[in-house]
Amino acid sequence: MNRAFPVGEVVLSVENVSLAFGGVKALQDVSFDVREHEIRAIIGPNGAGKSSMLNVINGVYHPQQGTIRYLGREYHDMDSHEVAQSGIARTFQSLALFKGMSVLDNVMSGRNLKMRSGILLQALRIGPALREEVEHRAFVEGIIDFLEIQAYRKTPVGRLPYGLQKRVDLARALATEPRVLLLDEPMAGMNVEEKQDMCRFILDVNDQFGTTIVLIEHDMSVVMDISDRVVVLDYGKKIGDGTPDEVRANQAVIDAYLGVSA
Amino acid sequence: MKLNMQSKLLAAALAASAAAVTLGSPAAQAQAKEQFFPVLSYRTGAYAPNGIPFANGYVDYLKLVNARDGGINGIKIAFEECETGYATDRGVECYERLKGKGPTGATAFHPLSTGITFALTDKSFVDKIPIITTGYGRADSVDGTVFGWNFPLGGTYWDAADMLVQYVGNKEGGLDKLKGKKIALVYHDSPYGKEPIALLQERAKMHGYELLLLPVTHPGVEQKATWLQIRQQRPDYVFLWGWGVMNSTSIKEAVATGYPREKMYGVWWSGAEPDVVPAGEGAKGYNALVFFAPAGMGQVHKDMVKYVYDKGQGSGKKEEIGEVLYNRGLGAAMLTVEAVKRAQIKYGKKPLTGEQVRWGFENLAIDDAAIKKLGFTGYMTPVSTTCVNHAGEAQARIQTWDGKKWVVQPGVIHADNSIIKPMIRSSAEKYAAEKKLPKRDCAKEAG
Amino acid sequence: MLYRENGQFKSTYVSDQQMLPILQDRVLMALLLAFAFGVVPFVISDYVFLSLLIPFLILTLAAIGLNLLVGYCGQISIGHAAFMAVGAYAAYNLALRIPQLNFIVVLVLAGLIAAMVGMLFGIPSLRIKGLYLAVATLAAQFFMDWLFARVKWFTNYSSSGSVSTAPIELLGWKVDTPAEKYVFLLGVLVVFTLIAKNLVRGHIGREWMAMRDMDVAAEVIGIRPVYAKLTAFAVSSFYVGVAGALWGFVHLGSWEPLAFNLNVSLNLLFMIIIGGMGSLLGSYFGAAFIVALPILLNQVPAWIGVPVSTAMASHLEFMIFGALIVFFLIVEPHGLARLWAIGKEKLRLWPFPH
Amino acid sequence: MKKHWPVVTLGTALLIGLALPLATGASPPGFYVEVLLGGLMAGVLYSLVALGFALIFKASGVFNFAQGAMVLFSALAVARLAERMPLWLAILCAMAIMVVLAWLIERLVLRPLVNQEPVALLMATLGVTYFLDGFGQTVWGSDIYEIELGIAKEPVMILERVFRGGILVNKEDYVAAIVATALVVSLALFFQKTSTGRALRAVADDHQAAQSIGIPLHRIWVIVWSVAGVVALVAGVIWGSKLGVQFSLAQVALKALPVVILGGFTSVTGAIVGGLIIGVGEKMAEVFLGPVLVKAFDLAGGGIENWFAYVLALLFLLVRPEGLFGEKYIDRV
Repeated sequence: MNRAFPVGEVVLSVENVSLAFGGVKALQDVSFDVREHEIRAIIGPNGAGKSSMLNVINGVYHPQQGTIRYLGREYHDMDSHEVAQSGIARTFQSLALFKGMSVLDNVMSGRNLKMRSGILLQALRIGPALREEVEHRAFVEGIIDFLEIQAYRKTPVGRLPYGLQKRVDLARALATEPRVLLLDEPMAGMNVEEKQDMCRFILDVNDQFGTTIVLIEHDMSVVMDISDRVVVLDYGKKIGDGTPDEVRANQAVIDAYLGVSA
Repeated sequence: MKLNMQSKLLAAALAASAAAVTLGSPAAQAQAKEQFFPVLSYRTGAYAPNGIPFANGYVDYLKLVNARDGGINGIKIAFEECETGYATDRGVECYERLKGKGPTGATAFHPLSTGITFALTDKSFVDKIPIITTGYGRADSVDGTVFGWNFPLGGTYWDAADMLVQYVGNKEGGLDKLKGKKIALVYHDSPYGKEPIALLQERAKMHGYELLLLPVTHPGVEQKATWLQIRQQRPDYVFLWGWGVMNSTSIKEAVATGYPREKMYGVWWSGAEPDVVPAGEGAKGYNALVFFAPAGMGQVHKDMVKYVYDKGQGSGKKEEIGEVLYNRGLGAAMLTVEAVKRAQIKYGKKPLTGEQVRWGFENLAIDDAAIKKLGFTGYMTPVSTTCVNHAGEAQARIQTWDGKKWVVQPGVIHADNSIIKPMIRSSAEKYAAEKKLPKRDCAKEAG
Repeated sequence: MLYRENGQFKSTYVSDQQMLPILQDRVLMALLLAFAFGVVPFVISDYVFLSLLIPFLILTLAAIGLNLLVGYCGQISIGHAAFMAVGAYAAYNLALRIPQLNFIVVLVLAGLIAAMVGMLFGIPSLRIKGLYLAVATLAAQFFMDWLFARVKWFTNYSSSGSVSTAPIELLGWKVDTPAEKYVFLLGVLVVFTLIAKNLVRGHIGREWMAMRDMDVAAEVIGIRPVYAKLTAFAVSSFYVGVAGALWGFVHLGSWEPLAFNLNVSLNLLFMIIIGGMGSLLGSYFGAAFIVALPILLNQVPAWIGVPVSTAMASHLEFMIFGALIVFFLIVEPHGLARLWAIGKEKLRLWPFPH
Repeated sequence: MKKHWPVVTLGTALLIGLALPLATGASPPGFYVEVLLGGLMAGVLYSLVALGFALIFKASGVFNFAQGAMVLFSALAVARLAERMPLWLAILCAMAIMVVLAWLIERLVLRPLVNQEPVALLMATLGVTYFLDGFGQTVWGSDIYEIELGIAKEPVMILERVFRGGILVNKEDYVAAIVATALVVSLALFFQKTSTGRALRAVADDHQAAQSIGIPLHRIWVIVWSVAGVVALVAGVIWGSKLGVQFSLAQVALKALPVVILGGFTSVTGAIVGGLIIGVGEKMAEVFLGPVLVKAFDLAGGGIENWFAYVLALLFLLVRPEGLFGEKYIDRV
């Protein structure tokens, strides 16, 4: 297949990461890497440690062992806002939108990273502060159009149906102009056409902005269709890694996972 | 239906605020020939136990004057109560609400809280309404040339502190004997409690006793540590400057830490029934200043029963008539009524403005004969004021609790003006400077 | 049919982002201001000024301050009167020790000092949330009460511990009569409301709300919790500090530490609960409500001929406050402001509800 | 890997501070012991109120600001009823009243607010506080009232041989301490041993789960609030007999807040230990540290016990947010 941004060098690699809460081992010595512009999936049954993996990557959890290497920089306990600054964005499985705010404000909040004007200027809303608001509004409108949620701009997100909220979540992440985008079960709890829409959006994002995408999903079919490479986790351990076809062929994976659904 | 309820509520709220704006225009008052007495009281909150009897006494006397004498020389007394809860901002609100009422506005205010007195003092210069503080308020306001509208009748806290020092000095056999002695001041941590400190320090310099300052935080139920310190320091005397529940607590803690009650001396606000009764037997031997004789039934009380209580008009319980704080309220009201009478001589028998009543307050001359006529014999000492001296001669006595009732000790104590006067001067000057106030020329006003 | 926005299309983002996008609202606001500045000062009695409007204006300012912290940033505080006290005493000492200072400057400086103290006590919010933070703010309350009662310097060694101030003066204008005070305060309040409005619709405001709604997600999209929370504490304390200074100088004229005790903090909290958390308009409603209710309770019964004893009235006040708090939390957590909004929605559709 | 050092440093600092007066000879040992006892007495009462907090928080996740108001209300009830009937009967009636109160609160306040975020519930209890303050004074009056437990108030000297000047104690305090301790112990047992206690703990851990395994949530809440009410009653009676029953009781009870912070919201043990620490700490601070500060900074009197507890709690929060015995929680996304 020919794509605008062919898969390139490794941008992000997870090396021997282990994470535990008290006694519970969420991740054990997991390693894998992510290449520029690719769509990378992490799959596994519930409780396999998928979400924990994302939380480690973007600094919500700090692993006891192991490091994350991103654009050559190594870190293992960077705070999530620093991670965000370095260009990694993410969406959430259980919706984590700002319920009290309108769709527009939710997406705008994704631009905070890029906003510089000081508190005094904002207080008076003059010069740079005002200009900033307008510029970023323009950018955000772009994303809103891209995700086809124009109609709901001023609606409080709380009032939107689930599927749309997922889209707003994605919009907010895109607003940070991420280099790597982490998606935590973007299609969980969606009906068929909502899922198709979401797949389309994911592919478009990857295609138009060249954003590298790491997504968690337990819906096998979807994953296999859209992702370039797949990591399989089970009980916190990596049991498979490779192209969809390789993973399908992997016996351990079949036992642990496919066997269940098949 | 829920929404419906909500909109109702909204409507209510709006109506409320609307109503709030329309009210308060004093024009709406009945314009009868009456003299309006505002009553700032607190019948709720931490200080209610002391606030209630005082308010009852004050209100009852006004009722009595109406019922017995048909008002002040025919001018009926109208009054309205306002709850301050002993809080300054509430007091100010009450003041603003009541100052304009009645045909001629408020006669005079009894803030019944030193904190409120401070706030009202500033306003008095604009509103020209006397602020009467019978035995409380700011000590320096004796100076009528600066504090044109304050009348700390009966004595200030500097007087009180001075009297106590003198009394214990004589007990020791002369003020000079106080050298090296230790006096602890256990005080309510508010302007009220802090007032006496200045004088006690002054006296300490003179006589060389050590002064121990032990503040008790509002409302004063937490005093364990305070009394542990007293137990450690073992002062020769403890002066108690408490109010409300703090007084009884102090006495209880004194019992608990075994400090002899005989060596405790309270200001006249720490010597009422609610202060000692809760401590039960333990309060026996505790002393306090008193300027009117404490309990008992004088002529005025008999009248009170006859004209007010027997007609079911009383504010409180019959058996509480004559209690210390009740009498305190009675006296406060009486002085105000007398001031109005006095002023009527100059301005005529009609409702008077606060400014006119002030003249009455500045020319009070209540001698023993007058006291007898009022039925207060044995319940107060003569009062005479001038434009310069707004307090009159401060004198009081010591009363002791014998477990059942207050027993007044013989001998009247007079505050030593040679010490207090200069302090008043300088303090008043400071205030005038701070506030950029013009000075009154009493000589000119008299002439 | 009057209240319609049909045909008011927004062609630029600027016009779409303005404070009152609907024409009618702008007109209404203009009229309201004209009335407040041009008419009220000449028709209202002094009593209403002194015991209703002036406290209302000042407390609204304080309520806005608290609302920025609690309503917008989601950090609860039950010790905000402490920062009012800081503002008041800071202003007192500035005015006392640098007499030539213009009162406006004094106000701003006092606010800044309060802001600093506020940030100091805001630091715990970086580690703790909700209830824990509430108790932490109580520490501020009691410590400040104590500090101003004890350290003599703050009260200029006044023997009674109570301080009093001269009438304020601005460039020759002596703000003395109730009407003047009202106008001055109204001016201050309008300016501060505008600033608050700008902040909450700017990106700092979005950071605060993000913190409030979902702090983890907020950090994940790059919002720095330290910055968001501390600015919230700072701005909030600044507002409250200025309000405190005004409360002391314009309303009380002389005060003691008790004037800023725990009850004041709780009242501020009630204002924003009843008025509406996260709504500037709500701060106005709440303040109006809390100021008016006790006075009404004291006077209404007398008018309608069922006199209630003063004690009863104040007990009633306690009960009604309490009941209302619970009522609002249950029925309408967004307070009067929300009810107002609902009313407006209805009006918008009137007379065709569908 | 958990960082203990801040707690340790804070703890040692406290201990040193505690030892200092003796070490420096600033106080005679006898007096020191008296202060210590005084602190413990106060502490026991704080523990009692704090216990009410902990109970309710554990079972219903509500931070009950109204605990103080409940203390006042119950004490008023006892005092006024005792004027018409024997004390024991008055206390029983008051208990009944507190149970009814608990039921009403559950019905009218908690149930409608179930699953609201904690802060909303805290504010609701603020509302309850105000209501109770007003209601209590309306029903029972706002004067000072007596609760006469018939314990001698005159103090007695003990251990004169051991310490010079002996140690002053009064019976009342001891009875108070004993009653309080008894209550505390029995409650602890109630929690650990009885089935209701276990149910309570289950509810505390997870409401939905508790309901799903058939624990009647609402009844549990009523029970807890009743228990808290009774605890408040005991505290109120003891306190009332010491200080006289009066409006300002409610304010003393505020001290329980720093106590629960120190001990950890959910922990019964925490409430007790925290109470004692605060009690001793503030009395020691007031008596020994206070005068020093006054001299050092020329303050207008001490009175540091008013904030000491809160600032201590604050410091503690910074080093150990979950309190001494509370459980830690982790955010999930």
